[in-house]
Amino acid sequence: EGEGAGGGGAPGPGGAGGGGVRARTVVFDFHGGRVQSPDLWNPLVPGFTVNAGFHQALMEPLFILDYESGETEPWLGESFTPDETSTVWTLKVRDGIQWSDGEDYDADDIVFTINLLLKGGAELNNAAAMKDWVKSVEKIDKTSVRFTLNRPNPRFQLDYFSVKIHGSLAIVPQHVWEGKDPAKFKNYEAGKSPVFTGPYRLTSASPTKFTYERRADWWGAKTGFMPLPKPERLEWVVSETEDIRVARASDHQLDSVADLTAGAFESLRARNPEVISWLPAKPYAWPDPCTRLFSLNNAVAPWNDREMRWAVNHALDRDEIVRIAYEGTTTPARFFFPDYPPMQEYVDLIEKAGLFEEFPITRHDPDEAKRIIESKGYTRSGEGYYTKDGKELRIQIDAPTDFIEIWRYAEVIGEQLQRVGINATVRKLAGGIWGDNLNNGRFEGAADWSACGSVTEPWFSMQLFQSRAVVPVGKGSTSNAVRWKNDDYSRSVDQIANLPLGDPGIEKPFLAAARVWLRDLPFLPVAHARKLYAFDTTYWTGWATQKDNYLQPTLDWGNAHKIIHRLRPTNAQ
Amino acid sequence: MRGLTTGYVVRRVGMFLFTIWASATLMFFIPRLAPGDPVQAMVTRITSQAGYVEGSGQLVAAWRERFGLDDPLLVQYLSYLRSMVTFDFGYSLSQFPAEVGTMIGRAMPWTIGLLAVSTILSFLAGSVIGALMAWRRTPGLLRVFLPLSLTFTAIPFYILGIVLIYVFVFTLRLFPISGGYRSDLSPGISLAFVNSVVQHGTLPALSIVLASMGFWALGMRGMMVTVAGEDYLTLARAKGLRPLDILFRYEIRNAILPQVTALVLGIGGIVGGTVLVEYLFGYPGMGALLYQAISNADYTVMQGIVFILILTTVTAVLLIDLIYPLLDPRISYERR
Amino acid sequence: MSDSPLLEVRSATKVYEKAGERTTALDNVSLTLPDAPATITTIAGESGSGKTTLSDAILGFTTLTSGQILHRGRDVGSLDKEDFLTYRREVQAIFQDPFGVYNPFYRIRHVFDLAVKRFGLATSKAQARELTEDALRVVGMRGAEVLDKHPHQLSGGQRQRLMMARAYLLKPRLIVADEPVSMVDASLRALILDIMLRLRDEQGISFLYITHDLSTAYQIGDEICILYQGSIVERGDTREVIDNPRHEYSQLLISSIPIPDPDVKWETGPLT
Amino acid sequence: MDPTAVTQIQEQAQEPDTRRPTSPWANRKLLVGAGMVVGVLVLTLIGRLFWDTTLARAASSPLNLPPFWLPGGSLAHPLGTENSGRDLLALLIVGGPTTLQVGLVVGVTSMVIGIVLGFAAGYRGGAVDAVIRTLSDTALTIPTLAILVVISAYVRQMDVTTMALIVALFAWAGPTRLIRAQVLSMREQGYVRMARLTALPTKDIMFKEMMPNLLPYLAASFIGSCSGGILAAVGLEALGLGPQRIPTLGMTVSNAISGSAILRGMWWWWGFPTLVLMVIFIGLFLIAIGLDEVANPRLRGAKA
Amino acid sequence: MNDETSSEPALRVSGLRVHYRTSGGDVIAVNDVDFGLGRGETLGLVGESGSGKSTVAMAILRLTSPPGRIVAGSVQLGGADLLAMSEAELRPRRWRDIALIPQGSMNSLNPVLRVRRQLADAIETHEGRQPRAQLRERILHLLSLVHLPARVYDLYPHELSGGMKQRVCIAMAIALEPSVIIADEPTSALDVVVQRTVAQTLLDVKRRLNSSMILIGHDMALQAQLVDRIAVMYAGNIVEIGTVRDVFRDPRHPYTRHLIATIPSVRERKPLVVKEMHTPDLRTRRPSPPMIEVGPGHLVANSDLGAGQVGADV
Ligand SMILES: Nc1ncnc2c1ncn2[C@@H]1O[C@H](COP(=O)(O)OP(=O)(O)OP(=O)(O)O)[C@@H](O)[C@H]1O
Ligand SMILES: Nc1ncnc2c1ncn2[C@@H]1O[C@H](COP(=O)(O)OP(=O)(O)OP(=O)(O)O)[C@@H](O)[C@H]1O
Ligand SMILES: [Mg+2]
Ligand SMILES: [Mg+2]
Ligand code: NI
Repeated sequence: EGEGAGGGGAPGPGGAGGGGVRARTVVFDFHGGRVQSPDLWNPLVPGFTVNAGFHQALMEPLFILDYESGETEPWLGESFTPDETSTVWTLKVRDGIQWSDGEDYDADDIVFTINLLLKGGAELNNAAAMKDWVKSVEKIDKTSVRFTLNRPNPRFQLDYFSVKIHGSLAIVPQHVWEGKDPAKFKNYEAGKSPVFTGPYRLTSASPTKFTYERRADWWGAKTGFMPLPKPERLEWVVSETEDIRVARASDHQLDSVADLTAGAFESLRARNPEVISWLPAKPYAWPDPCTRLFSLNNAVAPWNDREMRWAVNHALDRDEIVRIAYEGTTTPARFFFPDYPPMQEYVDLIEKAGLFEEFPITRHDPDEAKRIIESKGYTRSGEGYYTKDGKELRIQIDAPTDFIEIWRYAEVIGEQLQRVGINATVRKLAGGIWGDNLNNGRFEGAADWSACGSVTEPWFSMQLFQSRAVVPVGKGSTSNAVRWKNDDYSRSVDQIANLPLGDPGIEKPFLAAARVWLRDLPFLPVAHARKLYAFDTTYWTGWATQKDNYLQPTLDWGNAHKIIHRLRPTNAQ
Repeated sequence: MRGLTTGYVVRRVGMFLFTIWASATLMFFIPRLAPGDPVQAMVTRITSQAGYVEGSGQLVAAWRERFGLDDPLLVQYLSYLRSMVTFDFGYSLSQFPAEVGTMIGRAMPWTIGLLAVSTILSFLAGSVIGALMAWRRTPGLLRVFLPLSLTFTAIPFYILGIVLIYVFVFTLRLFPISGGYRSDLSPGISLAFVNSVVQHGTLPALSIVLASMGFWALGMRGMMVTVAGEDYLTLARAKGLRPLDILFRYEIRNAILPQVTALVLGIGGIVGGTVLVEYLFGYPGMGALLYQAISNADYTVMQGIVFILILTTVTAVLLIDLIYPLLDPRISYERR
Repeated sequence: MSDSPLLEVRSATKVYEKAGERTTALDNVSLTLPDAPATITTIAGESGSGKTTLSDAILGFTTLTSGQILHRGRDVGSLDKEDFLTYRREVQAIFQDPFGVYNPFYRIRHVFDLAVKRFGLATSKAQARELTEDALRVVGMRGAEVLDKHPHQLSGGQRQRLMMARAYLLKPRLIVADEPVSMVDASLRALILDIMLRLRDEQGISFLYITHDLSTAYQIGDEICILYQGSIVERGDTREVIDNPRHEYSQLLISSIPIPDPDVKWETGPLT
Repeated sequence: MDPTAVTQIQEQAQEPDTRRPTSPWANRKLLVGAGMVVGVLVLTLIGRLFWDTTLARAASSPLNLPPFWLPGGSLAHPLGTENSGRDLLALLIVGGPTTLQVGLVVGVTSMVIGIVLGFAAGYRGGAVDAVIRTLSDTALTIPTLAILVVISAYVRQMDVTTMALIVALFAWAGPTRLIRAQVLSMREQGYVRMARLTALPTKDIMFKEMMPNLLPYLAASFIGSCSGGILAAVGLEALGLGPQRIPTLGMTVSNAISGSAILRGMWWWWGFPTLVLMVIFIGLFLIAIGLDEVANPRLRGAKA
Repeated sequence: MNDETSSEPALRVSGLRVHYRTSGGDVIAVNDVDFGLGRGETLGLVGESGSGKSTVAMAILRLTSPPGRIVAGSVQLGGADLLAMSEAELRPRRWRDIALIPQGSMNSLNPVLRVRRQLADAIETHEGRQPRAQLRERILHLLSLVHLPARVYDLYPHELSGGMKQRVCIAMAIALEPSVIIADEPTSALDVVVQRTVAQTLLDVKRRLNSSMILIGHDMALQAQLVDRIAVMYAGNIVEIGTVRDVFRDPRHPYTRHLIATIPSVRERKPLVVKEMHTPDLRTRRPSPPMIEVGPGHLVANSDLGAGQVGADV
């Protein structure tokens, strides 16, 4: 049931503890908008919506990365070990795993899937990455697979098989997919659940709601890997607006709410005191991996001048941005790494090396900003805008219109730049156009999060800004949209690439790269991202919180399996 | 048909086809003028969830090729025309391999059901209110009350919708919050299902009706005032006709003609105009689908929906032109 | 100007076609109205015989199915701007229905002001006023009383008189008067008919007097054409025709004229 | 007989009418309506003199303050502030006129186009009609939203007028069709013939003779276009496609919605702008109704 | 219908005053008018245009609409005062007891309803639903009574000529066989042939129904043919009333005399008798002139007071 006004035999809203379907169901908020193709269950095509239950209930990952500890936990996989050069990786999966139709899940399926990606076109998810890294894949025995890479990659397991942010590479059953065109296969038959290994099966799918029922014959329970999860039924419900989400959650119609603003969360908690979040007090939220940035197009004058970029940086008041755009629910960022303990170590390295003193990135100093601008030949009369050769100093900041958080901080940046005499305007664009402009370099400034990727090690985010990713304005590239070229930086990052994770040798090239980056400041980290998840404890407890931090609380990611297995009915305690 | 000459009908139908072609062509080129690219948009969407998509450059290239987006525009245009003529809208670009036809088919009944019904309701309610505002015999109490009902129109209906949600859903808990029907029921002609559709539809319908009623009422009032002085009304009164008969068959019947045109013209606007209602109430209709398609630069879905819109609007306009002489026998399409 | 007649109707035919049904409103009607001397030509006929259609055609409000209307030898359908203005200036009208001809938005004054302005009759405001007052005086009205009224405040007869005044004001060469007296009382009718006579004699204005009231035609008409089912069935000097009708329909028409004597009733002859 | 021998049946002392007829424009509804709209305009314009309008910018004030009479409120921000630190009073002062401006630009532009094309199509007929009808039909079918998304990608900075013009670009088709239909049934009216008889130029016939009689209808349409334009603009703003730095009432309202103002009990955030919008709308409605009475002499003097 | 003493007139109008509100003050369009209409009688109501004839007609039916209003007076019909009863009481009596053929019937038909529907409306409102065939029969009969072809049944008003519309109105008026018919210039748009037919039909029907009729017009010749008594209105007053013979033979009021003198004739062409007249300003309040009886049932207004002096005919 759901929002039906007490109808349909199911207990009405607020019928806490009354047993019935509601008490055995966990209802998740799905906030990605309506799913217009609920009959598409092909995880290999990019248009497929994975987080409406697919990778939380149907498909299980091989490993799950715990952001709190930095450890990777085995799930379907038992181990994934590299050789000493990180070029040959051996995957071992558990014994006794079965697909939901009873067939065995084994090395053949994995080899089949990887080969599908290797041999098919680049249009499949992860196909490009596999083609790039994997030379060959072969079955060793029923539960072991050997990956031979083209070149060393110490992050092979982390990046593709461990739910590093959001999801991971999906292994598909060979007996179902054999002979199908992987780009066109829908993998859906009305009335039947798509075949995967998870403890739930799909029972209904509509653009606004997905329902899954627990499977008694889940392999994990049979093999003793884990008992069946307690929830008998899972639902993902689309709520179009934050108000609706809060309304539903106030009414105990949602057990988990994703991505709330602080104000909404506070009013939700006022209505429904059973609601908890990661932190009991402000900022409530869990740090999200994608640091918020203010990108300046390094290919466009005057922002191609590093001093001008620094001038802009001095005009920024990050504390004010946090206070206003985030209403105090996050912290300013001084580097583009997310706020996780493993990454914090790297930022501390920069600190210790005195680089933040040399390049005082967090210093809000409007006068310095003006001084730099004036030193570039700009003049300003009174409170007007700076001009040079009759041309106004202006910048247009693009922000995606459907992403409130982003345009809110863009607006504050706009005001701050206005204050120092830069005519900054904020333009909200439809997501597709915004992204396209960014990729093609058709922008002056943009509010974005394109340094995303590193969560336990520095290389991934840093390599995004290597010179080799730079393409001319008008050509598309999803990395280094700011079009920053610096060969010293690129060289240092390449040195990190091949070192095993956690290798002490990383420190030197890392600091070298960080120094160059800070000096050039191709884009400005603004604030750390936060994801505010709210959980209703009326029916279920066991949610991930900082106090019980067995995992990050990201229920829309593929790591949700672990949380779902942790949930307990409230009244059963 | 009365008042119609064959020549007129032939010309009118020719215009009908021409308009469809012109609109369809515009809708082919307009989205392609924007910098957005459907595949890029798709990648952007994934990036906003996953942070980063590796190898997205190749991904984009591969899909562009698959969709023929790299073909010369003319080739794309011709295949577009072909697909429109055969009503085969192809695959969604953003959710490949979902078919556009299926997506539209899923959304259409809701749009027709909710939006068309409430548009017609608001037309009727507004027209009656407008008529009563202008009618001499309207009781004094109503006279005071009627203009008040128009103040709803003065509230942007997003606010109206939210206030409705707030009052009826949060506070009074009379209606379900969102969606088109209770999802534990499967669509069909069962009592429970119909009941839940009605329950879910009431608030969105109410907000549309309240918000747009005033415009109809104003237009109607204006026409009623114009009609009010006509001699035939005096004769009707002399005939001792019942006041309501006069109101409906003589006054409203004459005053409503231009309103009907407005209604028909409005039908085309229904989908585009109510994106926000659907959004606000989580209603699974075409407006929301269109909005998603636009922001995802999903050309095929956009084209599919717009083509349907074009067809409905142009057909409605054609029909009104052909039927108008029946409604208003004075109109004749004879060449002057 | 050429010596071609002021107005010539050349085998005018008008067929209304509707839902497959054809109504021949005018059937090959020809008519010539010379520039001088000014005459009053009566078109009489039963209701629906095409009188208004003929007047519409002459005024250029309807296009003929075939035939031509010539103003000074030129087809009125294809006049250049200047000639068109002359044509409008020279051929004016008084309509059958005095109710619709006033724009309800404006005061009565509008009708006169427009005419004065459009045809450049006056050079000053005062002169315009004077002209208007003059015209009103002819129909027994005063500007102060009517000019600032709205049309709906006037009776039918008042409106008709005003139309007459407007026509007088313009002093055209020809006035097509479609039932100008059907809505006025007897005394006004005399007044209006008298105005017509005066306009003819003093101003040399010709009239195409469309009526079904033969007694008035008898009083003022010079020539008469009897229309019957779209064609002219009889024409000639008014008095001759009325005194001695030849065509069967003319006879019926004339025998139906009411006799203004309560003691001499209509003979209850066999009527349709 | 001497026609000049005039006999007057009665010669009453005929004073020229000294009682000046009360002007039809002195219509109560019209005045009240105009008063409301002008009131908003004047108040907000005067407000500029006394209130710092830069407070309408983000980050200029403390966040989320209630109006001064509520606990936590302050006279420094008498109507409270919203969640980006904008002062509500300043927002109203800046937003009121810009909102009116949107309405007027949309109303005037779409009506002017609608009237010109509608009259041309209805009165001229034939090929002109066919062309105009095809144009307007085409314009009717294109979803405004699609075009706006495209345009917004090209306009460097959307200002209020640009946005209004864009809205108007798609708002003319409706009025055109409606006016055309009216003209079609009006062109055989007696006074139109009279005007033709007076050799009035076609444009005078259309605009001086026919149009005044359509005034009630046009007024309603115009007001509809104005308020429709404001609503459309609010809708665009809700979708983030409006001007950014210049606050309008619509932008404030849509910010309130995206900022969960209702949930958070921050009624002043959406309440005040809505109130001003309502005053504007009701004012516009009253003007429309009043115009009816002005245009329709039959209604004059009849009690309200 | 009620059976009262035959001396009781079918309709009695007394003290009727109707004003129109205008921006320049009230127009007194009907100034204290009295007259009676005998059973079976035809009363002609003639007068200058603008003298208030139509206003009287409308007031009798209580159809005066703003800015006009009935200020005083009563209209006795069948023992009840039409002006005093409630709207609900009045409605069923309209058309059944008293019908109207309006002036300007050009615009009196609803443009969007077919002729048949408009006739049926009148019938069914008062007599309830009727079987289709019977109704059709009846309507066709009514149309034939006024010499309209059967095809008119299915036509819309704009497809009729002026005369046809007027006849449709007449057919409508006689549909319920009312006791009183008020005909406001019923034949002014008709050619003489049809006029005669229609007029005679009207009289015929009237006679058959034994109804009474007020025939408003300005065609004195037609009046002479049709009416029993005649009332002459001038500037809102009835200035002379009497049998048609008396009034024609011995017109007393200067205006009446003028009216009769100006009747055009087809027997001889005589000079038009023209008088330029100025109606008094109807906005000024004026006493209604006392009536003097100059013969049996022949009343004339004291011209010194009311209409003023009429000079000698020219
Ligand atoms: N617009 C039209 N469509 C179809 N038929 C028409 C139209 N106008 C006139 N007619 C027909 O043409 C014929 C002549 O009409 P017209 O108005 O010229 O008659 P008329 O002589 O002026 O009659 P009346 O004396 O009643 O005014 C009539 O039969 C009429 O029904
Ligand atoms: N709505 C109105 N407002 C002001 N005055 C009006 C109105 N209607 C009629 N009148 C005036 O009332 C007087 C009587 O008008 P009424 O229509 O009764 O005249 P009538 O005798 O029927 O004339 P006709 O023979 O021309 O039809 C006229 O002077 C007229 O100007
Ligand atoms: Mg005629
Ligand atoms: Mg009258
Ligand atoms: Ni539901």
